[in-house]
Amino acid sequence: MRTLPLMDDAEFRELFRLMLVTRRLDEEAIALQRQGVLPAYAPVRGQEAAQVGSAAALDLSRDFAFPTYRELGAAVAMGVDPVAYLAMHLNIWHGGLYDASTSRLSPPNAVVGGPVLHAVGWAMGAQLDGTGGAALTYFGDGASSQGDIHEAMNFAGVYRLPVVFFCQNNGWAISLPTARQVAGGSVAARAAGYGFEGVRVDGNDATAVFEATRKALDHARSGGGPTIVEAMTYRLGPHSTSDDPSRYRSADEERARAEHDPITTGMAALTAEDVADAEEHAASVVTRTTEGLRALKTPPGDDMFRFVHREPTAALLAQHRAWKESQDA
Amino acid sequence: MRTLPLMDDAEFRELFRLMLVTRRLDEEAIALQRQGVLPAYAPVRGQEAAQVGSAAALDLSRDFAFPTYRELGAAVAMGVDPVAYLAMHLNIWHGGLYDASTSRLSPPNAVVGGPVLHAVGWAMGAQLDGTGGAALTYFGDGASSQGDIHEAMNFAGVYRLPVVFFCQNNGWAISLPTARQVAGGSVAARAAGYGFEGVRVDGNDATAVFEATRKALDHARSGGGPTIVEAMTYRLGPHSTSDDPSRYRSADEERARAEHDPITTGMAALTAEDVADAEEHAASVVTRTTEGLRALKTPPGDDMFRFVHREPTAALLAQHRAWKESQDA
Amino acid sequence: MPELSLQQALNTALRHACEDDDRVLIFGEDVGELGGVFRVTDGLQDKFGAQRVFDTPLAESAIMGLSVGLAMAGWRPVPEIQFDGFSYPAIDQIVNQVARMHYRSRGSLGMPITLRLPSFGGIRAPEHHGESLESLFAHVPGLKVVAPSGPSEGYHLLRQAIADPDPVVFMEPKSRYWQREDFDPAEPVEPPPIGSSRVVRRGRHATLVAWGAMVARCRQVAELAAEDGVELEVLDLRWLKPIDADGLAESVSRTRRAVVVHEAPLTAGLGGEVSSLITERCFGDLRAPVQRVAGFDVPYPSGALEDEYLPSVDRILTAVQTALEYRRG
Amino acid sequence: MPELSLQQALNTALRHACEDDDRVLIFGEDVGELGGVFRVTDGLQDKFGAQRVFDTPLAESAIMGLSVGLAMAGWRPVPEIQFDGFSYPAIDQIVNQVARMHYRSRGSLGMPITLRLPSFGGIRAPEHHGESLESLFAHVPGLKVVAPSGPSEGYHLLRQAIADPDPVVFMEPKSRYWQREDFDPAEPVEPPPIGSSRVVRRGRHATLVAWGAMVARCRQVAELAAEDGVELEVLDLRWLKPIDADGLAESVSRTRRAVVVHEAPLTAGLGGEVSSLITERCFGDLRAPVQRVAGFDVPYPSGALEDEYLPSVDRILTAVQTALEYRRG
Ligand SMILES: Cc1ncc(C[n+]2csc(CCOP(=O)(O)OP(=O)(O)O)c2C)c(N)n1
Ligand SMILES: Cc1ncc(C[n+]2csc(CCOP(=O)(O)OP(=O)(O)O)c2C)c(N)n1
Ligand SMILES: [Mg+2]
Ligand SMILES: [Mg+2]
Repeated sequence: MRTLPLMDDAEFRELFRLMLVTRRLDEEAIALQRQGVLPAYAPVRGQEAAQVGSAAALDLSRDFAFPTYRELGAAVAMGVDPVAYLAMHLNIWHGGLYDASTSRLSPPNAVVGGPVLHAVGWAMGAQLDGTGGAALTYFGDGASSQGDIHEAMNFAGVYRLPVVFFCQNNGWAISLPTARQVAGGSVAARAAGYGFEGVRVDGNDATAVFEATRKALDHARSGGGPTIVEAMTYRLGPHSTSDDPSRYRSADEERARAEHDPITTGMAALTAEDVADAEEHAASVVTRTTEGLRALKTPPGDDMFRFVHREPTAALLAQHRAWKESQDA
Repeated sequence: MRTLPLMDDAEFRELFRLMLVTRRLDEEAIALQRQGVLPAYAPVRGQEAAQVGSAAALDLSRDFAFPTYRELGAAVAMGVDPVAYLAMHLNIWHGGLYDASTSRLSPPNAVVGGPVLHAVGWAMGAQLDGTGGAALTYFGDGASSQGDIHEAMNFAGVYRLPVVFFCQNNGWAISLPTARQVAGGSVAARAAGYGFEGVRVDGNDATAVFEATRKALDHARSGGGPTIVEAMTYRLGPHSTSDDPSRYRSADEERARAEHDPITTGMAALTAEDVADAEEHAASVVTRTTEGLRALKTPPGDDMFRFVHREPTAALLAQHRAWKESQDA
Repeated sequence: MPELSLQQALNTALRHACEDDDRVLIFGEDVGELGGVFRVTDGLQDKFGAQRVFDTPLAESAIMGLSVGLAMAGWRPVPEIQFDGFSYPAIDQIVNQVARMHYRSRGSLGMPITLRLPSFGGIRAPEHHGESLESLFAHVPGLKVVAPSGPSEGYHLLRQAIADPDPVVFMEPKSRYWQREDFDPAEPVEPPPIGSSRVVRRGRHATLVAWGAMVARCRQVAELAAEDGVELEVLDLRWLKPIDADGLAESVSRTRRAVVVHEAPLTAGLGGEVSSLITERCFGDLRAPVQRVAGFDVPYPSGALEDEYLPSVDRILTAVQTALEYRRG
Repeated sequence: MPELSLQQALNTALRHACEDDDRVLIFGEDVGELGGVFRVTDGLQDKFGAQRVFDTPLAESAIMGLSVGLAMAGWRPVPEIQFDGFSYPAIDQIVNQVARMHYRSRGSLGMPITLRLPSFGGIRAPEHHGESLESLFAHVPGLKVVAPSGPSEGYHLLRQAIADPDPVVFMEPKSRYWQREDFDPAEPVEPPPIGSSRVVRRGRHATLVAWGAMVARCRQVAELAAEDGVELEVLDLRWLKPIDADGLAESVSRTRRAVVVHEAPLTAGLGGEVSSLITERCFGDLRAPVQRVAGFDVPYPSGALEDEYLPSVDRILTAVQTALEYRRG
């Protein structure tokens, strides 16, 4: 574990601002869910340092990130419009409304484990093109049990591909604690079996996460191959707004873990002025985002047909036409 | 690596007899394939020590084994009728004709990786029943890349199940050498990442394989959990009778590896009398097997319908009836 | 008589199955302490212990592969896969192993496995949580497939599925979990044969064929049509493999017109099978081609477009009208 | 004009595709040095180097997940899965990722992936090497599916599939790999639109609809029937998604009778879809219900029973007779 960053650390100040935006957006999203604006939501509370710290290490001119369904902090750090990102939770479009290609952030992916293989493929593509770019792929402690994760790590190891496997070990996969999920107890320790490096890092320490990720990305970019970074953190909130954590974990545990809340410790490490400034910034982002979300319109049903293929088939065009006629009738 | 067994090792003599039966049956199967009796065959030449040594360590009163499509040696060591086993290669029935349940040997399984999970499930069942039995599951270096292998090992690790993961690392998965298959280079080394033991053993040394497997099975039976045993061996023949290894490996390599042929070294370690005796025994098994194979009849088409369900559906009974009528017409 | 929701009825069925047969095992992701994300397994771990009702790591292929092994060891597995869309990672084990092990082993190894699968759409859920896989499963030899439309059906069909000696995919219409019905699960009922359908409303102008949540929608359509003097018969197919071809023929030979309704995409959906079965048997009686009302050939859309995608009352009524007004050209 | 086998035609198509577009990548198990188990990729690694034509570890889910990532990085992947039955482990990536990434990303991420899949039965192969998955694939929104019936078709359809900006599943009838045909792949051909079928023999008494290896069998049936004065039209459907509903209707409105033939099991096979499409469009013209001749609802059997399982000339002739003799009851 690292000591807290020094207060004059400008880098940390920047990370903290992004973390605070994430926290306030997260709180707002939960509020919006309670108000019935968002049908459901997957809170990130507690994981802001892990997400922001890692995503901030990306070089957006050449890297690419692969999120799960709980990466608001990464999206914020990468400069993705929060409205476009949260549109997914508004049930507007499964993949959100941002442009994945220009944002360098793949659409949110709800298949646990699945996108990790995409990162490996993308990394191979980047290596073939010699772009020097690296892939950063997010997954959870729960996801680490999926076969796809193994296939991805083995593949990346054989081809020494530029990919960073970033595991947010937040203690829980819905109701299953890590101890009953991860045999051996450590995702990072799996790396040795594939012949590459695995590191554990305090996932509530944004600077530590940033540095570990940057090091892993550099290693990848310079041809050193993959790394597993396991960020030890905690999901302070429920799995989703329809989850009830009291069924499977104690309030004591939650209280104990809340003491390592990266926002609280971050605030303590900064000046009151910096914090106030960050709050002001976060509040303005929240206001803009809420307005944006409330203004978002349901996409036309046509979109359902438009994006199935790049080159639509006659059969689907006919279904689209029939649907349109039924709308007009 | 172990030194060769002493000549007065009765245990080794017994293992050698089984290995020699396997070798001679293997040769006969290839000959039968050339004569057009067997449509195709997957040779085990070179892997006799790994298969016989491991299977001989089973306690057939309570253990259970899970083969791939290349486990003739294990079947021989377990006392499965070679005719019933080889019936699979006669295209008589995919799973062979032996009774899996009473033989304690699951039907041959052609999905690389797939049966390893069955072993884990069976082991859990045995643990729940407190039988003290253990599962022994075979897979190759190629199969180690499959997601199912990871899910199986993680599961077995979490529940500390009585299962031995027995990998025959025979250097090749069809045309892919282990170096480009197994990131990190060692399947046994993966065990550490799951919190249990992994051992490498000279797969051409039957006694060493036997002892490593017996130790792992004992460990499993006594509640110690799973073990990976990686037997380093070599596929001396082609992947199957339709494969042409000269397309992907050199004759030099083959010659060099043939020097570790477990049958040759085994012969050198035994008296001429023991060898002659073993040859005689093997020859009689081969004669019996060849006669049995030649006498095997194509199963009635009815079998195609009979075994789909235990409780047949009316729809399938109707298809069966229609098929029968068309046969009579 | 107690009023039970579908979710409660299924919970009761699982409880009774565990009580009646101590070889029944219940497992899956979050089915233990949490009681399942839909609470269908609520309280079962408390009652039957963590050996018979247990959480698995997050690995669907493992869940089904484990089931095969447990069945081989003499247990009666009732696994859950948390959502329809996450059964894809387990398809290999389901198709290549669960459905074939009895066949492969020529009846030596029974596979009394009931896969519980929360299925179908209509609940504004995230991506992969609204899929309809019945056509895929019905195509697989060796599987039986059933989808209840309500609480009492759910109770009895689940008991029947678990008691059956063959693998059954039990598709639970999640949009109907909270639908309530008066019935007493304690009351003994002679279950209708596997593969029988059920006429839930009598009519004479056309037959609506549906399953799962679409049964309720078709009843609604029938009520509306009745106001216009059109009397629609509603047939709950319920068993999707084997399909009740006789029941379909009996109904349609009376009504002479049929509309089949399902949530899955049109192309290669089960509607084609139902339509073909009806046409093959009732060709001379049919006054119009069987109409199909289905999901479009697009990925299941986000909540905002769900109602556009699913067969609506209007779309079904239009199809009924087409059938009624059809004139041979 | 050169005489080419289907295997040579496909090899040539891959070579030309690599020459014409340097973003085309070819990969899979054993496709490099070995040239594929059917030699379809023979010589390509020599010609285009081990960067563009490469072997993967033995992991089908990885092969397809990798394809997604490579496509995101701007490449045009042409992966091979070695055999039909081993695509099941990759179904999750195919259905949940390959087929949906373009949709999920609202067109931001193109998926120009062509999955080459040696398919169908008839070669006396081991278990899992004779499967017909077209109905599964055709049901998946976002996929296009095609199966050539011979060398020239194979060449042109594979070029078309690779050039298409959307994912295409290319099902190669392995029993036809060695069939030869005179044609010049260098000759420019205006490819018929995606989704078009092809009448390969004209007739007026009934239409036989088939694809892959069944086209040749239907031609054989047509020749036999012609000896009795019965003139059968044979329609090679070739595109299995989208299906040429207009082409089917055009043919059957002339012949007024149809028989659809496929290797896959009957229930929920693509025959139901074809039969429904014909009936929906030609109800008034049809003189008999569309007949289906398909595999039985049993797991694909071992070689000894293969001829009992596959639609035989006799079974097809019987269905033709049923159609011809049908009288409205
Ligand atoms: C393949 C798959 N199986 C099941 C689910 C259902 N599910 C959604 S999240 C979740 C737990 C994920 O845990 P973890 O990977 O630790 O991520 P976290 O939710 O903690 O961020 C499960 C089981 C899923 N999304 N994908
Ligand atoms: C899931 C799956 N994918 C592909 C194949 C085709 N295949 C059969 S054997 C083989 C190589 C297996 O290598 P390994 O596991 O090392 O076993 P070995 O053949 O060396 O005994 C392949 C690719 C298969 N049987 N199963
Ligand atoms: Mg987690
Ligand atoms: Mg091998």
